[in-house]
Amino acid sequence: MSRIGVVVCHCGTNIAGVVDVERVAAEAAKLPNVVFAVTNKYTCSEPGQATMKAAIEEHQLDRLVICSCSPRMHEATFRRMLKDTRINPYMLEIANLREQCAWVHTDKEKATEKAIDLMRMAVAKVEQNKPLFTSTIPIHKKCLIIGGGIAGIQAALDVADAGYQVTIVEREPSIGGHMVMLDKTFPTLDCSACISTPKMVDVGQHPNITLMTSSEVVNVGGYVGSFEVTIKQKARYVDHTKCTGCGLCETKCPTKVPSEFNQGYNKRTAIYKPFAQAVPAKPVIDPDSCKMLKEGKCGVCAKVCPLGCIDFKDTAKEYTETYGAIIVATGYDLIPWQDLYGEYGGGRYADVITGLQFERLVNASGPTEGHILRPSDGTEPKDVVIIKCVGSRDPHKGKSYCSRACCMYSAKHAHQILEKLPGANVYIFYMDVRTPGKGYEEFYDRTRADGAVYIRGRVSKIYKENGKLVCKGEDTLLGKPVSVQADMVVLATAMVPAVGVEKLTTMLGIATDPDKWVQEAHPKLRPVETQTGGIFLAGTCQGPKDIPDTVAQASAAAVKVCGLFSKDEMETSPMISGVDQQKCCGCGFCVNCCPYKAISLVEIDAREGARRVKKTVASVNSGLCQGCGCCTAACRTGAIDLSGYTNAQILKEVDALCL
Amino acid sequence: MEECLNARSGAELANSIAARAGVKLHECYQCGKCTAGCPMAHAMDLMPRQLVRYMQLGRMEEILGSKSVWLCASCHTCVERCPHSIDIPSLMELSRQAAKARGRVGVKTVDMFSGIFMQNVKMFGKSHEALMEGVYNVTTGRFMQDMENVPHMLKNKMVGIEPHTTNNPEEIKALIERALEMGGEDA
Amino acid sequence: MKRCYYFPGCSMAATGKGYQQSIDAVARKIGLELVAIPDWNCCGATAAHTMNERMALALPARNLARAEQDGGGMEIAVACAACYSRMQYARQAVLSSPEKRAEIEAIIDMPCSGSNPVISFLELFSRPELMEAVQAKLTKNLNGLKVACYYGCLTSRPSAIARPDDPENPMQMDRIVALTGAEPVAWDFKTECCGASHQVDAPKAAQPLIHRILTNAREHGADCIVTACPLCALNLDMRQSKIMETFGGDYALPVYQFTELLALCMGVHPRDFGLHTHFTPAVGLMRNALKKGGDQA
Amino acid sequence: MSVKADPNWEPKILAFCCNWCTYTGADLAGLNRMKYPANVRVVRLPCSSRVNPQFILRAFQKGCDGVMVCGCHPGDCHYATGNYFTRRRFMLMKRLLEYNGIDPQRFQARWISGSEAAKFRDTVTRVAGEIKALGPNTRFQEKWYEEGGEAQ
Amino acid sequence: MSDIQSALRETAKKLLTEGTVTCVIGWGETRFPDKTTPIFVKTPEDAEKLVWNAHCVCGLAKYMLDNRCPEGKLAICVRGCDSRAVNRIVEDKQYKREDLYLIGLPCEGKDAPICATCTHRNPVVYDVLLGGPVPEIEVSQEDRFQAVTALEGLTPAEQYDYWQKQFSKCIHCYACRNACPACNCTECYADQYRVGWQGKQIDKAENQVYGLTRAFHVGDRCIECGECERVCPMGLPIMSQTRKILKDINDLWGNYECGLTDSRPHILGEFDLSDRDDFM
Repeated sequence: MSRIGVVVCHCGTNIAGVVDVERVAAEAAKLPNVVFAVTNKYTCSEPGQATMKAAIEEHQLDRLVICSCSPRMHEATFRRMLKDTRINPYMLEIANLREQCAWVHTDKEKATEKAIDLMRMAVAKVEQNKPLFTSTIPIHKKCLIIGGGIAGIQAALDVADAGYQVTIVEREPSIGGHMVMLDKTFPTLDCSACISTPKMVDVGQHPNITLMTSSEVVNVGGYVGSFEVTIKQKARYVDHTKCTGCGLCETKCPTKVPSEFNQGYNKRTAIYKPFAQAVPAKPVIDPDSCKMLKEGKCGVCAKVCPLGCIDFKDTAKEYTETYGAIIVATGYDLIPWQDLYGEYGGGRYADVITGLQFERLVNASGPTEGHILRPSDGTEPKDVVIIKCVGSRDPHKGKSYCSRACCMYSAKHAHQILEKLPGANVYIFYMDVRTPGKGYEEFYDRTRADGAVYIRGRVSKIYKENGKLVCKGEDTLLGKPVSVQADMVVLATAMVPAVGVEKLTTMLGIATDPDKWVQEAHPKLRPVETQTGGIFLAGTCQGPKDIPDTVAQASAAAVKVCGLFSKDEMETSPMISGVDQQKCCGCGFCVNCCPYKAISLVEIDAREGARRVKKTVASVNSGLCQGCGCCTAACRTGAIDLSGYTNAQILKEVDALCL
Repeated sequence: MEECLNARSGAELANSIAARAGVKLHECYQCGKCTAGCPMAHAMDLMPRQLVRYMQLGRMEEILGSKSVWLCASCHTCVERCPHSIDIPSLMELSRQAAKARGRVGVKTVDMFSGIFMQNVKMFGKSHEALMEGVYNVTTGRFMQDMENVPHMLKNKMVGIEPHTTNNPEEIKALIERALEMGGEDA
Repeated sequence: MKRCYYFPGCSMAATGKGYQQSIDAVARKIGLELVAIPDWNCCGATAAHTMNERMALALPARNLARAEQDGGGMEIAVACAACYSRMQYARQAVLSSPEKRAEIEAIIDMPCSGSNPVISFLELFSRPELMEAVQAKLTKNLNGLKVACYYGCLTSRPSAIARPDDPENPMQMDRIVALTGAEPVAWDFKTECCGASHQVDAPKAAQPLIHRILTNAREHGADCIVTACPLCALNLDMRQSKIMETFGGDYALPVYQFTELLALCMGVHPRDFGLHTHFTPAVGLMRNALKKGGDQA
Repeated sequence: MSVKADPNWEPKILAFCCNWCTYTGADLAGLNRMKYPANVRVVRLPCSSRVNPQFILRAFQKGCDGVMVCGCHPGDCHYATGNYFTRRRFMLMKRLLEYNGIDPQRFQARWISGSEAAKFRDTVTRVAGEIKALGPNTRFQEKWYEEGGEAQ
Repeated sequence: MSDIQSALRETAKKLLTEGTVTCVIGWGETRFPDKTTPIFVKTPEDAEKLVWNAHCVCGLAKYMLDNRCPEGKLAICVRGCDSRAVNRIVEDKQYKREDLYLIGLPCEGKDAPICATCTHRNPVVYDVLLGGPVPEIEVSQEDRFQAVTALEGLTPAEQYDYWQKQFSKCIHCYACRNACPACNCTECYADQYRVGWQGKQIDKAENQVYGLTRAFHVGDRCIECGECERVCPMGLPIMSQTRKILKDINDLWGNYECGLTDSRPHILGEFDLSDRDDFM
């Protein structure tokens, strides 16, 4: 037999002014198992709480119904109050007599009837309540950052500066990402490498940061506070503990292959650092091109290395470690436009290049030392066409979204061409110019003042005639088909999620949108969190954005991590799903609809008559479950149920309304 | 006088044409890739992009009176490259039929040739290139068009005097008449 | 070895005569049996669809129905790009919904289920078994002859209907022609429109299209054009000299059908498929190329 | 309809509301002192996807005159995807109920966000009006034999 | 048919002799010449008891769930409907396909009304097929949902009247549940009185709640075998409820038939961002 107490709050006149609270209390007293029913002027006040505590003791109550304001207001207050009484804090139900009754109705009779119904529903529900206990999970104060671009770098520095351990996993041999490839950044035109390389050095030297380059995450388990992560570091064939980065090996290596960093415009050696300011500033051997590793002969690097760092027998290593939080900062790649845009030559013309390739051509440390030269013949282009939205805003061939940064970097490219090549002409084909950012519109103005010709229209075809690349478009403002003869064409290609990000998101159990960008928990209010607790995101893995936005997001993610790490352990809500394994038939329908991938099918030992058998049933990971209850409605047997909102509780509530 | 955009008298026709072509007019953001790739745009008075624009605004008058709908070569370059796969050839075709139904013919020779072609098929069940060209030249009064090639063709027996036919040309004639009887879907 | 229905199209009896002869010759050589659809009719290209949608679907659908009646259940290969497109449209319309099918059947007054797939000659010849058969029969070589393969609109677009291997840069014909040792050039106007449908009724507007195509082929070093359609060929060939005059081009590019090149390299005498009847002189280039290439090993 | 042939009859309407959007919206309506008929009783749930379609049947059986399911707008679900499942479930359930003779107005689903207090008020007011016009629900109710069967 | 019957007995005998399976579920004779009954053949000798004739109407797949934790392989004779039932149960993870040996029997229709609208007379899955495939009959969607369409056309009052009359007949015998291959929970909600889903009493309201709940539980997974109606002693048009759900799914998300494979995503276990809101 339960012993229920009901307290009906006047809330001054807020409730009592409309609802006959005494009648509600009197009705409550008539209900079975209700052993105590009173009204109270201000239940939430100190004296109000004291009265309740006394009554709980006096009447040996084991559950409590408070008819007051919205539970969203004081549920937490009353649960805290119950903490030091004989009643479990979850043996409490609140009937909302203020926001959803007294404040919205004027007819006192009807409002009182409704209040009685609400009270009865709460009493019916509380009767089904069971004591629940919060548990705590420890927080391992170590943060994993996946991706070593500017987002990962910024987040790592912020978290490490706050005093927590950080590991950066980067699949390339150096951190730096795309930003370090860029020449200048809009709209201020400061040198990209000059502002990003110092940060890279900071990362390399920070006592709290462990750098894992040439590495990838291969497995993730666990949940917020303690993710078990396995990281695989590819064989580098160079012992970085001994190597001083003298670079002698690179000068002697006989094998030359196109440099990825320079977009294939010049060569690197088989033992190489991707670029001069690489961090770590130590080379690795590319096994796909090294003669020694492929054919078993050469070994020049090993011979010249003064410290004997070269180890051709090096193998991949796996490390498993526990992290309390993860920041995903995997960045972007450019859409493979060659496969999609046959009308732009499909990659047949060397002088039709992407914006990123242009960045290397205009970069003083690039293959042309900053001289803008045509890749085909090394001459200076006179007429340059820039085509925007190649792959963006094109659901037919590419992506439907806007890639956000292109308008600005195209303006920057135009400016750079006009500055570096006097007498050159730049034509920019655009649909809309989008410049929402500080100083962006001004920069666009300046580019037009520099002489860039903006043509509103999309280019339909690029073909070669008389040695020129003819770009056929429409000037939609004139309403006429037009063509521009170009020496070089720069395509502002769409950003797409980094190659292989799907594998990672599946491993992490985080959602992606249809374009495979990582899905944030809420587009406005939780922009750097994912649906999974403890996993945050930063930068372009979430969607196209420019450097300022990326850095801001990275710092925001870092703050989230620091907030999590500021406590030693985390309390988890007990109002989560649980499985009655006796009832569960293992159909797995709940597994499909869980947004947190918190449910899995497991095999348990069971008895079937006299036999011991294996049985497959659902199991809820309490670290991942957020308590939405979607699974419960998918379960036909009612085997999976949500604590605090059980089937029985809700059905009793429904019944109570109608009696 | 500036154009007043409140009048959208052609909206109904435009929407019905768009619906039949399976086009969502609102999707077009006027990038002009259609015009840019259109082989006939240089001869058109209304760019393919503008056709969609006028339809968006519910103004069919300009379209029905245009040459463009008659000049479309149905090469489908526009729709193939359109970011939203807007089926402009169908819009062109249906607009042309709507124009024809209202007695408006932007390019008379095009209309004539189509008529002669179908007359030809109706008569023989198969088309007959030389005969068609001949009748066309007589009808339009352009007696010499393409005539320089005739001797070559005759010499090499690339044109016969006897038109080839199907077994029963009447059958094809009946077929065409049945199709025409059912009428266009547009009233 | 392989049998399929064959829809020649109206041009084949007239201006496309040479194409037809070369097809026959190649088919004989490689043992491909082309069964002409009994009592076929004009597919209505290129005028019908501009006038009336139902008529445009019914005309080719009748051919589909005829093939079905014949009962061979084989694919229908179409040699002309325009006919191919219309037949493909008709088939997809018949398959699209029972209502559409009923409507078409009512017009053509015979059942039509669209059961026989429609394929273009390019698709047919680029199948591995046909490629092998062709390869086996080639005796001569066009070593290094630079050819520009011209596909035109209708074998490439709309891609949902025409189902090309790539709508902007198709390669089927390039691969077939490469068997002869000729060297297909990478050029820009493979699928650009030649304006065939308006060459008669709006020649002023349509002629520049031919000029551009031929100019680009020359720009990319082609010695000749290769097509897979009687209409495309006629257009580029017949009107070439006049257009060259009007626009001041300096190309003189013979136009061949891809089957003509195959026939030639299989040792068929050029007179048997009327190589001498082309408008732009076409025999000389081939003679020189064959001399240079010689017999295939 | 003997039992409920009361001129002062007021319909009882049960609304299942998700905690994060509609319940918040309903609270906001209170904070703004908006007024709406007193017919609706809200059952607070974490998410609209917690609503088992069987609850609806139970509510009708036990005497509710109308039932509503309210949640966040698609895309705004606190739990990311819950309401998409809600949508599918009740798209089917609503059709099944109507097929079995439940008037469409008696079961309604709505997306109402935490800021849409006015929408909550308007929806509740309209639904209450509609159901009042329909009269008491006798369909699916238990104890029909005691009441002498259907009154119609 | 007798050829197939002897082939069936041969196959069963062989399977049992070689120990491939421990039991063969098939049809056997009864006292009545026009009725057969499911039999469980466990010895090679008993294989002779198997029959294959026009009276093999009873669905067999559900019997495999009598023992959900098998110790050996089980053979089942499957017609088109049975094979879909097997897929249903395998898809619902209640039995492993590798624990089953399916003896496929193309079926030209049995002595049951449902067979007239059967669209899968050949088994969709089997390990061995006895006899050649039989031609499938075409059943239009209109015919498939004819009963549903007729009821949809009624007014709410008429619909309710129709259904309440039907449900008044229900005696809560749960035969429909027990025969249905989609009703494969280990413990049915309807037996869980304490939770409060529904009461025990046989009255119209409880019957309606049971009928609709069952329809909703199986409707999106129904394989349209018609067992529910066949076994109902009171003659309730149960399929008119489940087919209503199938029809709606068909209308909303395109062609939908269950049990054709054992790995189709569950329609209520997935969603599409562009699902319709218009019911709201």
